[in-house]
Amino acid sequence: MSDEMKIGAYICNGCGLGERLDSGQLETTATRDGKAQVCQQHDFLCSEAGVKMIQDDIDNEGVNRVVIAACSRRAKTDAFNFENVSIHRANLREGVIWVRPDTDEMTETTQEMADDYIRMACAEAKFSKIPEKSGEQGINKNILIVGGGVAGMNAALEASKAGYPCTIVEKSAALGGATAQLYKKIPTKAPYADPEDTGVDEMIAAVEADSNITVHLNSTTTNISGAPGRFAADISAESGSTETRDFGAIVQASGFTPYDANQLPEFAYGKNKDVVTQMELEALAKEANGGAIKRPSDGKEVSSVLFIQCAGQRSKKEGHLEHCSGYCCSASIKQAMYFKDQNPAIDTTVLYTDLRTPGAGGENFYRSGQQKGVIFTKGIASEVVDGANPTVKFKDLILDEDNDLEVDMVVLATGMVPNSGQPTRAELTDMDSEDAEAEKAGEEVEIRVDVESILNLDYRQGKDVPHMANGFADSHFICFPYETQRTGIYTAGPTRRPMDSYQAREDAVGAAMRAISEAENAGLGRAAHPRVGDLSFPTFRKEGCTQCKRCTVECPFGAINEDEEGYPIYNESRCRRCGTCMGACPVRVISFENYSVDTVGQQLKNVDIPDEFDEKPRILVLACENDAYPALDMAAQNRLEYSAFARIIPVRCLGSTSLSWITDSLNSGFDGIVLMGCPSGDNYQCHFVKGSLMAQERMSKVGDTLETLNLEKERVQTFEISITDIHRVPQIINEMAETIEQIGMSPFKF
Amino acid sequence: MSDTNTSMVEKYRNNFLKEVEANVEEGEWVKMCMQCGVCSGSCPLGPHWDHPPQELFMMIRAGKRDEVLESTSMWMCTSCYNCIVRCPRELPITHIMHGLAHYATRLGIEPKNQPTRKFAQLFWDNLARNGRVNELKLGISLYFMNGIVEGIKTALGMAGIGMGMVKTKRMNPMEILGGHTVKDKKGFQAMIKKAQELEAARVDN
Amino acid sequence: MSDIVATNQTILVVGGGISGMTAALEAAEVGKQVILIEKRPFIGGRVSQLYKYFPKLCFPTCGLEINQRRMNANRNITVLTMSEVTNLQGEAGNYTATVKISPRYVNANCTACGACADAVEAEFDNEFNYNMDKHKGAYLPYNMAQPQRYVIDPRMIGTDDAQKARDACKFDAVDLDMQEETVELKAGAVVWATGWRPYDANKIQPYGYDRIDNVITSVEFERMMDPFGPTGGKLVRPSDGKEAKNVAFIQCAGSRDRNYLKHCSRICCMASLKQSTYVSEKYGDEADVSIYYIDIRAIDRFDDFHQRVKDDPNVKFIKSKVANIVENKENGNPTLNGVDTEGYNRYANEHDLVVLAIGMEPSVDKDTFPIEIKVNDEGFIEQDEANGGVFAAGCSSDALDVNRAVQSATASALRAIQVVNRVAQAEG
Amino acid sequence: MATKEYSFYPGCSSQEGASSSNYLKSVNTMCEVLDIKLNTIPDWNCCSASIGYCGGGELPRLALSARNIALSEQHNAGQDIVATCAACWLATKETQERLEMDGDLMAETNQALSEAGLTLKNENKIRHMVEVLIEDLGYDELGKHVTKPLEGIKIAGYVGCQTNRPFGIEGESFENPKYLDKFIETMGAEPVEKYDKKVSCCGGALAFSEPEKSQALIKDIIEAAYDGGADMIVTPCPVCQMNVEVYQDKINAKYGTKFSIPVTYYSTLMSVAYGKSGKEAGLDGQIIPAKKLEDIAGK
Repeated sequence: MSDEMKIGAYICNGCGLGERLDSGQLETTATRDGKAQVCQQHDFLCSEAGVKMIQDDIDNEGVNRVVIAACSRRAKTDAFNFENVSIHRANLREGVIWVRPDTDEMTETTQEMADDYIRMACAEAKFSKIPEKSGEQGINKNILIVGGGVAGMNAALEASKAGYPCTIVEKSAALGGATAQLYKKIPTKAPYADPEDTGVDEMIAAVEADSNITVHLNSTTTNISGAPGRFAADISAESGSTETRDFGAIVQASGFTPYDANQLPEFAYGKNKDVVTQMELEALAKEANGGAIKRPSDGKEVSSVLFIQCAGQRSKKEGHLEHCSGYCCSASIKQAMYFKDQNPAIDTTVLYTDLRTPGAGGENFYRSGQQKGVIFTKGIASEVVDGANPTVKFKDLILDEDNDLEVDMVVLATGMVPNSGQPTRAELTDMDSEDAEAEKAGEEVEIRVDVESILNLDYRQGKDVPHMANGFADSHFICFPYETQRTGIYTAGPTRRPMDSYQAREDAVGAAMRAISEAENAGLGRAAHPRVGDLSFPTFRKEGCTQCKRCTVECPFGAINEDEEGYPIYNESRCRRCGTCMGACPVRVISFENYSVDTVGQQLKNVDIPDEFDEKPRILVLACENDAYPALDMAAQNRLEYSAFARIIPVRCLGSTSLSWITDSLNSGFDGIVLMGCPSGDNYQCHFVKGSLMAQERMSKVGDTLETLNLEKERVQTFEISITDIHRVPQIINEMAETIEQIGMSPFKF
Repeated sequence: MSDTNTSMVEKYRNNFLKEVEANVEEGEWVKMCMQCGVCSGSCPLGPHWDHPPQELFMMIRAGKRDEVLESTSMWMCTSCYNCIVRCPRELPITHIMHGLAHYATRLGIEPKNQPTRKFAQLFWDNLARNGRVNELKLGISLYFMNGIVEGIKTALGMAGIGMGMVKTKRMNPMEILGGHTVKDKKGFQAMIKKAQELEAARVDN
Repeated sequence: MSDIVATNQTILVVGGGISGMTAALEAAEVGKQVILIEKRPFIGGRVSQLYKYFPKLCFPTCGLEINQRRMNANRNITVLTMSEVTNLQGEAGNYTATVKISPRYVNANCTACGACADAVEAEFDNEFNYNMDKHKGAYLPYNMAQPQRYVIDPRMIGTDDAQKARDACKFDAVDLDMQEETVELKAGAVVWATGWRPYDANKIQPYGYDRIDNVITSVEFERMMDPFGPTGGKLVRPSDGKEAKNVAFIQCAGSRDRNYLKHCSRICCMASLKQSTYVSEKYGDEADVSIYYIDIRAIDRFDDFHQRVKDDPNVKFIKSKVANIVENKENGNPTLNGVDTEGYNRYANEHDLVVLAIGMEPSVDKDTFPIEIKVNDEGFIEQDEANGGVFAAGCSSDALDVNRAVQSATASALRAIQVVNRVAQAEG
Repeated sequence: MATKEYSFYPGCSSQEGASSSNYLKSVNTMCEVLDIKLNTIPDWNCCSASIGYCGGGELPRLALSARNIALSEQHNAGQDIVATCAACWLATKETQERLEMDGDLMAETNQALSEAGLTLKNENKIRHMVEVLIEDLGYDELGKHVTKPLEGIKIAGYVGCQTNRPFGIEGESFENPKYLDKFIETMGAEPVEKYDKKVSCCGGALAFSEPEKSQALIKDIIEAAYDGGADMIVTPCPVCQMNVEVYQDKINAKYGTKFSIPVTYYSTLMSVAYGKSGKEAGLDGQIIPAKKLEDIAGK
């Protein structure tokens, strides 16, 4: 791309812009203040003719910075979509005429708004470069899969079918994981009436037969460094040998550990041999292999069995699991059928509080269980009394009475504990531990926790993927269930969410898809979700860097490592391009080619600040482009008005807000500043997980700045905005305008 | 306690559900109930049930044999079929109620003084005799089912209605002398007898 | 439309809801050519009609904004709205789809300035709000509708209003002569993501949805919370606009019932738990919510949310399938009759408003699939070799919540990619 | 239309001098007008209604209806069996279904039948008179014969239980069937809108054994009719007709109400609308006279 910058400004007169605004004036502003070398008007800029006019200038006039003075950057993107140039939108429609009344006395302020947006767009253009891929990594189609259970195996098989070579690293001596320990599995096909073969042997055979799949048994990943497109994993065998392999992306299918039933003494587990867990019953069923199931204590053929659902689950009790493992109801029905199918005379009772068999298959399977004579009792077990035969004491919730039942065997439906590795440093700081204290103090601490790491990531922020509630590997959970906080690493199966064998298989297919996608895109230097395709990436001016580590600590994605001197290493393909590091940097050395302290800083500096006595305050609004900015657009769509004194600048994430923007704007005479980010906290809505949270923390310190300038603290306010706050956003701006009216104009106008 | 009853207790020990499945009309449906309670809520005589259908089903599963069979509940059934059409599991609840009542009767442990039980028995005897119901005889025997004194009271109480019916020719006093029957009484009764034998046979083995 | 390029390396995605969008994006973002067919005038599907998601209580349009931006930025995706697949033939690696495209009467010139809507008088039932209100004859389906382009309601064609709409447009975007067209598209693989529809509440006769004003469905309740919805975001009851503070939720309305839908629709329990928070959101401590249920199916991590709602003193849980609803003719209150089966307690409870947690049924009727495909009794597509290169995504495969639908869609994208990659290899 | 023939099962209560003999009367009149020929099943027996269960077990009860069906097959070969009494229809139809689904039951039943020298093929349709009117003739046909439209009469269509559940009339809902209202309209009268006791139970056979309980139900049924502004109630079921009509005095005595609302059969209604005399319409069978109908019939 030629370094010689040429700005072309194109002013649209459609959608009422022509009627409401003095386009001649706008043109002057663009060329005089905005330094646009080329400037043209059009009555219908997004039309074929309008677009062609621009394309011609790009082709013939060498325009490479295109300023579109028309509608919002969210509108007409299909039309204003030019290659090899940077595009900058001055939002005159949603940003100006749609939010201002069409009256004569308002024309002046409305025009001022429009002029400013043109200056701002030109300023942004002036300070942006056209991003190009760095070539830090090429395409590496190899997928690393950690865990050789059905999820891991299926991820490998499906990725391989699409032409991507896979390497499975399995800790144990054999493939198959938990499913291999099952006698049968919950049915997966209509009519969902009987247990099905697990099919695990066929799967293992398929994996072994697939030349595209390499399997490492008795092995773990002892170190994973690098980034998507160039991961380097040390695969170490028990024997001691270690080999290092390169991968494009990673699927983590490390499964679960059955809940330790020894924590349930009330159910006589460990005391009475005939009280077993579901997993242990699977072993007995396998042994019986269709014959009569014999109980552990005396090998007597079981003639009556009771299943206690939610054993140690759905409970806040110390040592219990708070979550529901989801699959246990169906698993108990399946296991009751082990008995019924062999001998219908065997009494099988399932003691439950809510029978959870959702979906089409689930309800059919429940009915099938009843059909086969499994008895379902809504009740809560309080105790299992030890004895020749265990006796279950329970409250029957339907008959509303205490009851007990002596049976040959009791099965505890205990839940799943995810194998999700070690907590991250960030998680540690939320915990009360020595490490936490040290971590807060910013010391170098080796994380000492009794959990073994699974991935052993060589990441500044920790060795494993961050966790969500109940220790499951993090994900956005609803819209983007596979997105973890570690780019290029996707979790599948029970490590992500409790699920049965079949769901885990299916889950793995999606994870494989994401891994493939990331391997491909990283190779092309493209960002992953949510800024898919963005080629820009952060760089820093080493001479300016003070090695303060704020960026490495605050990056929501653990993208940044440190070299031995403590300088940041960015690992571009781990980066999601949110700019939180840029906002974190106290010395402003971090920038993206098309998004930097200047691209925004120069915009606000180019806002025309009227003299104090003109009584025309200026309000700077920094709005998250993902939620707040769309909300502002939609307010405009509905013609909700807000103050003509507001100047809105979209930011990638409020987390990218540099304190310098605040101080600069205050110094240059802005009267108020409104920051709009996404809701934070457990139910955070920030697409960059904690960008908005970081911003809030930083802004809490702005108070000092204001004091030194002795300005009122009301002049800077931060708000959590959802995309649906369409009525609220104009209100917030107007309230700031009123506040300024009360406390008066800023004295800093020169 | 009748012999059948003792032998049944013997035969099924504590497994009342199996007993019901084997011996009660539509009894094999009991296990399909998911305790939603829509039947209990749908019954027009609901408030008068000690144990509504869904609870009876749970009690059967819980082996509460005597409580169920001696209960007056199923005798509250008016055969309105609300429960059947609303049951999400399509249990023929009305028939199961009838079946339980009948089974209790056969075992001789039904609530002896339950009025509907008496009426139902009278009704059956009445039709079984002649093949057709003789409303007058049925009515009269009904009034006197609780003994002479009660009977006269009831009869007097109902007299008004009786007269109305007679006036409108919807009740014929002469029927007391015989009234409607089927012609082939012999064949009819033989048929009933056979049916009863066959059914008894089912239970006994 | 003849300019649509489709080969047997193209992936055809049928349905533009969250599942279809996800599948399309996943495939397109690894460089595959995708054609997305959507029946409605906009993409986004059912989630665009939801107020909040469980369990985070965040807003569906938030994720939708990202997905729509991804779609707009991606040149590998062609979106055909107001289109339906009427026929599909062939086998994996070589399908031909017949697609019927209904006229929108608005072309690409549209700038969404809204002049046409201002010009017309005519109003029509608003499908987006389940016909609880009306939209203009020229309309944008909802604030974030993509493509951001107005629609002329076909019912307005031939009227003066239609002319007014055309005359009002400065950009010749309104084209009243637009005709329905049918195109044939090649495809190597098909992702079937036609989603679900709410079960017809009229069929649940004991609950009198067709007879009692203040008995509504959960999807309608969802629309009431939208500030731009039929009630302007007010939680009021249809009969008299009275604030609905005492609200009953009836679970399994149409689900788990041999008279209606045999299956469990999975989402309804969580939906009602979520909607119970709406009542608190509006009326705080005056909220008085009753949830009538058979089993609360808040599986896996959702159970945390269930516990949280359970801890709310203003929410009661009654284990009971409500027997029937009758209207109190004096005050319009629906009275629920039934038995709480936990210890046999008979009730006749009056509420301001009753919300039927309506079941989820597949949008496409069992026997009307345009191609031979394995469908179960419930009408959901089973995973089966016999389906060849057609892969179900989201709620066409089972009753799923959003995150499971997205998971399923992501998987289906990979399966489709496997097919077109095989084709590519074969063709060298 | 050509004459329609059916094998007719009148049932005990329709017999001469029995509680719904007036029903039979009006049915015969109605059928005459509509050119429907009813061939009574010779020597039919009681169906045991739904109250025979105490003495009679499953099989004996099935045998009862089986005998009627067998006799019909023998004497009215090929004809649909039509009943006017809800209980008769229900018991017979149920029997037919159960025997159709359960081969063993069928075998046992035939064993029992053979004692009466009968065998059952179980191939005929079992129908309610109302079905015949709606499905075989249709509302238009029913309307054609109206000579004296029942103008100015508001009528509560009380469907009751067993004509409606579990089988009901094709296309009608269990909770809110509309056919009676349509009959009423077709006859030129006005149906009560939203009559929400339409399908409530009157206590059926329990009217005898549990009078207090059933009369409480009947009270609600009548009250709702009055609330709807009804001049009279019309029903397709003899048990409903009897229960709702004859206990009004007792209910008045107990609850201090002033009920006196006539309860007639749809067939009575139609016979009058078809211009027949009160006697032919069975109006003389009313314990609470249906004045408005009598007036029209008298004109």
